[in-house]
This record gives sequence, C-alpha cells and structure tokens, in this order.
Amino acid sequence: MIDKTVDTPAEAVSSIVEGSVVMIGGFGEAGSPIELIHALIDQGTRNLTAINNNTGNGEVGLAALIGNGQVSKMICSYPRSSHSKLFPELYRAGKIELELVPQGTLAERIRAGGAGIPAFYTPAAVGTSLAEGKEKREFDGREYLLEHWLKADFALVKCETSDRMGNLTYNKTARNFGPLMCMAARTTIVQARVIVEPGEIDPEHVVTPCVFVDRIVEVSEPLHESRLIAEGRRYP
Amino acid sequence: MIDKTVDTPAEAVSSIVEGSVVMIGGFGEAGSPIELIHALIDQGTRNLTAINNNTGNGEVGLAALIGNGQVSKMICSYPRSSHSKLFPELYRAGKIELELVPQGTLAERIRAGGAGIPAFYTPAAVGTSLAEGKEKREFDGREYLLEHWLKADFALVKCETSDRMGNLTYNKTARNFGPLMCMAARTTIVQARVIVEPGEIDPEHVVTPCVFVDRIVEVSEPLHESRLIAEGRRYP
Amino acid sequence: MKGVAGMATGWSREQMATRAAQDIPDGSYVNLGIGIPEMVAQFVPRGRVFVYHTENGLLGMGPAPSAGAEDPELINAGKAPVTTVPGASFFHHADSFAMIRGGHIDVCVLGAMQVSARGDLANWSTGAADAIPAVGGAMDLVAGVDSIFVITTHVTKTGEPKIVEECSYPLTGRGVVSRIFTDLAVVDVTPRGLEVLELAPGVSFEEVCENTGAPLRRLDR
Amino acid sequence: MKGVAGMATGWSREQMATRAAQDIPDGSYVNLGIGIPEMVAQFVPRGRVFVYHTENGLLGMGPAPSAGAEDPELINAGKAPVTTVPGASFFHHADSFAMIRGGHIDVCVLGAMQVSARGDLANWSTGAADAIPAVGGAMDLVAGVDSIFVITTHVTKTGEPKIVEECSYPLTGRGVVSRIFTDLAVVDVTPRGLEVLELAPGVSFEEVCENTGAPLRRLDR
Repeated sequence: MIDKTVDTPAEAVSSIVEGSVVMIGGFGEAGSPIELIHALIDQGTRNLTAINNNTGNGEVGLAALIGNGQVSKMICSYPRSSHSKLFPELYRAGKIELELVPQGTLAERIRAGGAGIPAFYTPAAVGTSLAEGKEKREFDGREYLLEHWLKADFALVKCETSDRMGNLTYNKTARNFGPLMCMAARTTIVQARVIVEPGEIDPEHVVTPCVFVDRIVEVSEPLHESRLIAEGRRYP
Repeated sequence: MIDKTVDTPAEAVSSIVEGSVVMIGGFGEAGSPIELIHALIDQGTRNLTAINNNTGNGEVGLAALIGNGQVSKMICSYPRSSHSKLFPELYRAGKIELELVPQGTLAERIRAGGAGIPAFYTPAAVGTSLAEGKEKREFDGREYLLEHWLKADFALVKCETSDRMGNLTYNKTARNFGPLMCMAARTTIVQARVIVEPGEIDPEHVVTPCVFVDRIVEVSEPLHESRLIAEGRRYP
Repeated sequence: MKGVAGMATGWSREQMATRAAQDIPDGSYVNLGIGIPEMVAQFVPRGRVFVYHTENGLLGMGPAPSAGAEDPELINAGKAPVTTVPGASFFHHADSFAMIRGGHIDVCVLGAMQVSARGDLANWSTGAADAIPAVGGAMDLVAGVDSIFVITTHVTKTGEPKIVEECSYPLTGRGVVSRIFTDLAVVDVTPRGLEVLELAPGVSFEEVCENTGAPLRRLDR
Repeated sequence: MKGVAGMATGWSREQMATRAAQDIPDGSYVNLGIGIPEMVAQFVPRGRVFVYHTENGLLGMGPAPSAGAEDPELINAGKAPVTTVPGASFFHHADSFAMIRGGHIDVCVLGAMQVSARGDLANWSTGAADAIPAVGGAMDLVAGVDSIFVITTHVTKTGEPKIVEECSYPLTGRGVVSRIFTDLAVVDVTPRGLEVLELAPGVSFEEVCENTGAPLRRLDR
C-alpha cells in the first residue's frame, strides 16, 4: 500500500527551501493549515512567494509567517484584514511585493496550473486598473483578458479526513482553495484532522483524489485562528 | 421550496426545438440518459447538433437518435463503436457532419462553456492533423493550441440521486461528462434514478449544485443499453 | 446641493433592502455583498424563495447561527459565521467562480462608492496612494452575474453624489450595474441613460436630481 | 527484411507486458491503453504497487469483475466492466483530464501503429479516406503524461516495420514516446536517436535492425 503519512508538521514541511513558491489553503481562517504554517515559521525558511486569498489575521498563522519576514512576495485577492497590521506595515515599507488578483481569476489560475492549461481568457477586471499590461482579446463581441496559470513548488492544505494514500475530504467552507492548490503544486503537503485506511472514504465522496497529494500529517485538534486572536496570542 | 421535478421524460424534453445544440451525457452506456433520448426520438425534433463523447451503440439511445435522422452534426471524440453502424453509414453518405475533438479537450471546452471562459490553451493535438486551422501559441517554450468554449441550448444528463431543487449525485463512472454538461447548457434536463427532498443529500456530497439544473424527472428503473443490444432491440 | 443626511424623508437602510428584494424574481440564485446588501435576505417578499450563494464555496446559505453555535469553518465571503439551509452544497473556489463567471447566479447585490451614468461601478478602492489595494471577488461578480443591483446611500457622508457622470475612483467594472437602490430613489441604468423608476416617500424628482452628479430622466408610469 | 511472424524466438505478449511493468517505478500512477498495455496490470513486479487511472473518471481501478458481477456504470476507457480497489475515487471528465494534462499521471502505456525515430506516435487512424476518424483520449494522454511507453509487435502482420524514420500514418503526438517494448527488443527514444536497451532472448541486434525502419544504436551495458 502507498502510505504518504509523516509523523509531525515539522517533518512534513522540512523539504521547503528558501525561495520556494508556496500555495497556502484557506479563506480567512477556514481551511488555514495553521500547524503547517507554524512549522514553517519554526523552520525559518525565507524569501518565500506565498499564494493565499488573504494575508492572514492577528499575529498567528499566515500573518505571523509574513510578520516574521519570511515572505518576500504575496499573490492574493484581499490583503486587508481588520485584525492584522503585519502585511500592511511591510507593504507600506516596501518590504513585501504584492500581486493583486481578482478572487475568481486567482482560483482559475491555480486550477489552470493543476490542469495543464497555460493560459485562458476571463472577463473579470476588463476596463479596470488591474487590466493594465494584460493582453485583451474579443470573443463573440465581448472583451476578455488573458490570464496565465499559477503553479507552486509546495502547497500547504488543511483537510478534514485523509486516507493513508492521500484521498481527501474537507469540512464545509474550509474546502475553498484546498482542492485547487493540491493540483497545482509539485509537492502537496496536507494536514488532516483524521487519517483513515484506504477504502474508508467512499470513492463517490472523495474531493481530492490521492494523485494530487504527496505528504499527510494528522493534526487531530487544530488551533482556531479566531480563538488565538481573541486570546491575544502571537506566534512563535 | 424550489421544485424542478416534472412527471415524464416527454414533458422534460418538450421545450427542445429544431436546430438546438444538445449535450448528451454518458461515456458509452455509462451515464447515458436513455429515457430522455427516447423521449426526444418520440418527439421527432430534427436538425440537432449533438455533443457526446461517442455516437451511440446498437440501435437504441443516441445511436437510434442519429439513425432516426434527427442529428445533423455530431461533436465527439470517438464516433466508432463495434456495435453500431448507424453513424458510420450516415457519415459516409455525407448526411451528418462531424467535429472530432480530443476527449480531454472536449471535456475542458464544455467546462469552459459552463465557467464563462471563452477560450484556453491546451497541448493536446499539437503537431497533429487536428491542429490544422487552429491558432498556435508558445508558453514557456512549449507549443499549445487555442480552443474555444462549447455551450449548448440543452443538456440531457442521467444522475443517481437528485433532490427536488436539483442537487445531484452520480453513480460510479456514470459521472463522466454529466457535471460539465449541466454547467454548459442554458437548460439542463436530468433523469434521476431517485428523487429525494432537499436536505437528504449531504451538502458535502453534492456533485452538481442545483444552480446548474433546470428540470428533473425520475426514472427509477432505467434501461441498460448493453442489455437492449444483447436482446437485439431497436428504438422506436 | 443640499445635505441629505439631515433629511427626515427617504428610505431607511431596511427599506432600501426591502425595495431591492422586491425586484428579485422568485427562485433566483442570489449573491449578497457585505453591509446593506446582506439585509436583503431579511426582507424577502412573501411567497418567494431565493437561494443564496457565497463565493467562498456555499450555495444554500442560511442566516447567522445563534450565539455559541458558530463554526469557524462555516463562514460567508465576509468571513462571518453562517448556516446552511436544506438543499445546500459545498464546492471549491474554482467551481464557485464558475457559477459566477458562467452566468449562473441571477442577481448580485453590492454596495458602491460610485456608479456612473453608464453603469460603471467603483466599490473596491479609493485609489489613495497609501491604501492597501484589496479587490476580493468584486470584479468577478460584476463581470459574471447578469443583474448587478447596487444599494447605497444617494450621497456620501459629506454630501457628495455617488451617482456621477464618470467615476473618479478606480473601477470594479464597466457598464455592469443594472439598477441602483438609494435612500431617495430607484434608478435604472439604461442605454438611454439613467431613469428614475420610483421616488422614496416625500422625496421629489428635483431633490433627487440635485443630489445626483449625472442627468436623470423620469419615467412616466 | 525477414518475416518475424515465423520466428520462434522473441517475447510473447505476456512477456512484453512483463518487461514494460519492470520499468514502472513503485507507487506510480499509471494509465493503460487497450490491448497488450492492459496486461501490464497482471505482471506487476513483487513489492511494487501501481495505482491505475482510467480517463473516464476513476483512479484506483481494479481488475475485471467475476462473471455476473459486472456493473454497466463501472467501466474503463475501453468500456469494459472493471472494479475498484481500496483508496479509489470517482470524478468527472474535466478533473480526469486535468490529471492527465497537468502531468499528474506518471506513466501511460499505449499500443502503436507506428513510432518514429524522434518519438512521434501514430496510433489513432490509418488516414484511409473512408475511415471514421476517432481519437478518444489518446492525444491528451501523449501530450500530458510524462512517460509514454509503447508496447507493440516489432513489425506489422505483413512484416512492415512499425519503428520508422517518419510516421506515414496521422500522428497522435510529436516527440512523445519515451520507450518502446516490442517482441524483439526494448528501444529507448533519446535525443541521440533510438537506442536498443535490451534484446529478447535469441534475438540479435542485427535481426532487430533488419526489422526496423530507422537507425538503431546499441547501448553497451
């Protein structure tokens, strides 16, 4: 049997090296692989390009990774949060680069990376400042922008249940970018609340087939970002 | 509550008019909405453009629709079958048009139609006769072809379970093109083996969300194409 | 131009949401933006059912949960806790924006900083030099959803019109807004220009014109 | 050129499949074409596990069911009944070809009508005027999967070489084949040309060359 499980978040992220492009799942705190991110903070790997819808909250998880100076570039749709000043401060100080992408275009670019589609056309952002420098083209009398795939060296994703082979299910709206990022990274690292044996997940219910997953670690009681923030916690 | 159920396959397909583009689910017999197709044969609607991976088997279902002269153009990847001569005969006689599309490109074009992506680039068919007349473009040193979305006026799809709102699950490899075609048609017509109340399908297990479905009819004991063919049956 | 803030007449936030809800057909799939647009769900006309989509991966969104029943992994696009209704489904972000971009969502109700006479919408950035640009899903929504409704106060807190000839703020989309619901009026964006469909009680067409930065036509009905 | 059909030496169909299976690493995700390629699953080397993908929407495909246990809605790309193994999953066609096009399937084993010296593959059409063109997923597979293995008899039934300088049949893809397993030899497609890695028992390098339509180099190992 193929067994992709490893013992600790530290072991799971150990192959991430300086300069890597890292997709990080989650929309706000839902689906954020906080234990994997904290392991990456412990490891101290720098000069990362991070791809996430947001830029984190408070001073834990993704916000802490950014605050710790490990991220040199963010690709995201909404780098604003009522709970975190870490990204804004670094951005205003010119210490972090930002590529702003409309949310649906971000999702589709990641899917394209996973699906071997180097580029596609989308109507989003036509006629706006985010279209500047982008190739335009008309189809059936309407204008579209050319957008390119996004791929990554690593993806960090949180799921609900994984079998040892890496078939995944998610929990409610924590699904969000997870299935797409699993497809688009060379090495996909997953934290699962529960790890089960192959066959325990109904083949009809698998959301991410195991071919997209490389490494799995069980985190049975994941931290909740909002609770950490309410408690005023920071990482490390 | 939104209730999209209708009583009979005949009622379900009644709005399909001459000249319509109709996507028909199924890969071989798996997922073929045979009762909906037979209702369309009963209705006699002609000059259809049909989109399916194949061209049907024996003299029932899609093959019978073609044999009945109702299809003027087929868009498919594999119009050959050891069990049916209906398409080949019409094709050789110049009575039916064929647009041959590689299977993955066919699937992606249908998804693009459903997802509002007018065109995308793919490496499939580069350097082959199917690339003739298609726009080529290089990305990262590799050549790709530009492919356009496929949309339809109607989709005929078979699923396993639908709730009255149109949330669908499928059965094993009968899923194939169904979820994509539901997205890409203006009007999506579904035959379900079972219809249940909203809430009976776990929201985590829904494969096709109800927003993609317009009309549902219960066919609790669908015919099996292979059994009909083994019995030498033909339709009508 | 007169300050509207002090006016006793005009629609309240609740009334604006109520009025917008009246123009959404029964059975519609609806995406509601943060703020007043969210309130539309509280004022659905009797006999109609709307199905709510939230772009972070849920169709069939229900109201906020009772205190203590929040689930940090069941949230809406504004990152607030929500619930599901019977017939709900979860899906990933690419499928969610396929619904949006593919034209499957019938109506999207958004807030606005400015709307132009041709239906251009500005609602994501002031364009200020030190602002952190953050667009989220707004550009995808306005490009993909058939009917874009805007609910907004007719003027800013400082009395500046929000309905203008040309937006001065960065655009979210060009020619995308179909109808505007303000505290003073309901305004349609048409190929012939802006048309006032309805006035709030006690508000005159002239008052609306005075508080609008673009020409308005009055529809006789 | 000598007729190979009459030769007593060379590998059988089973031996060709066995030899190909030896070159697939443990843990690979594998797509097997119809015919001899399918037989690879019967000859997996001890200690290795392969996970089988079939492009009609199943990962974790198992062997054919016993007679009477066939399910018409559980089939493979050749439309034959199959089973699932623990850890299987079902998905739709766009996701299935995302696996293929996105480079997630490690090895694909296909049959061939012709393979050229540069790894061009022809396996979908004779190009005959009255043929019904039917391509299926072959063009997607060869464009997307990293390692394309071909299993084929070295020559046609009439003794014509299938490994040629240039394919005369319509191409499935250009420069896509990485290794060819025939009844006579294992041949690698390299930037330096075709290289014979291994000869079937009792077959000489010269015999292979005589039955091949393109120059071959012999690897000293």
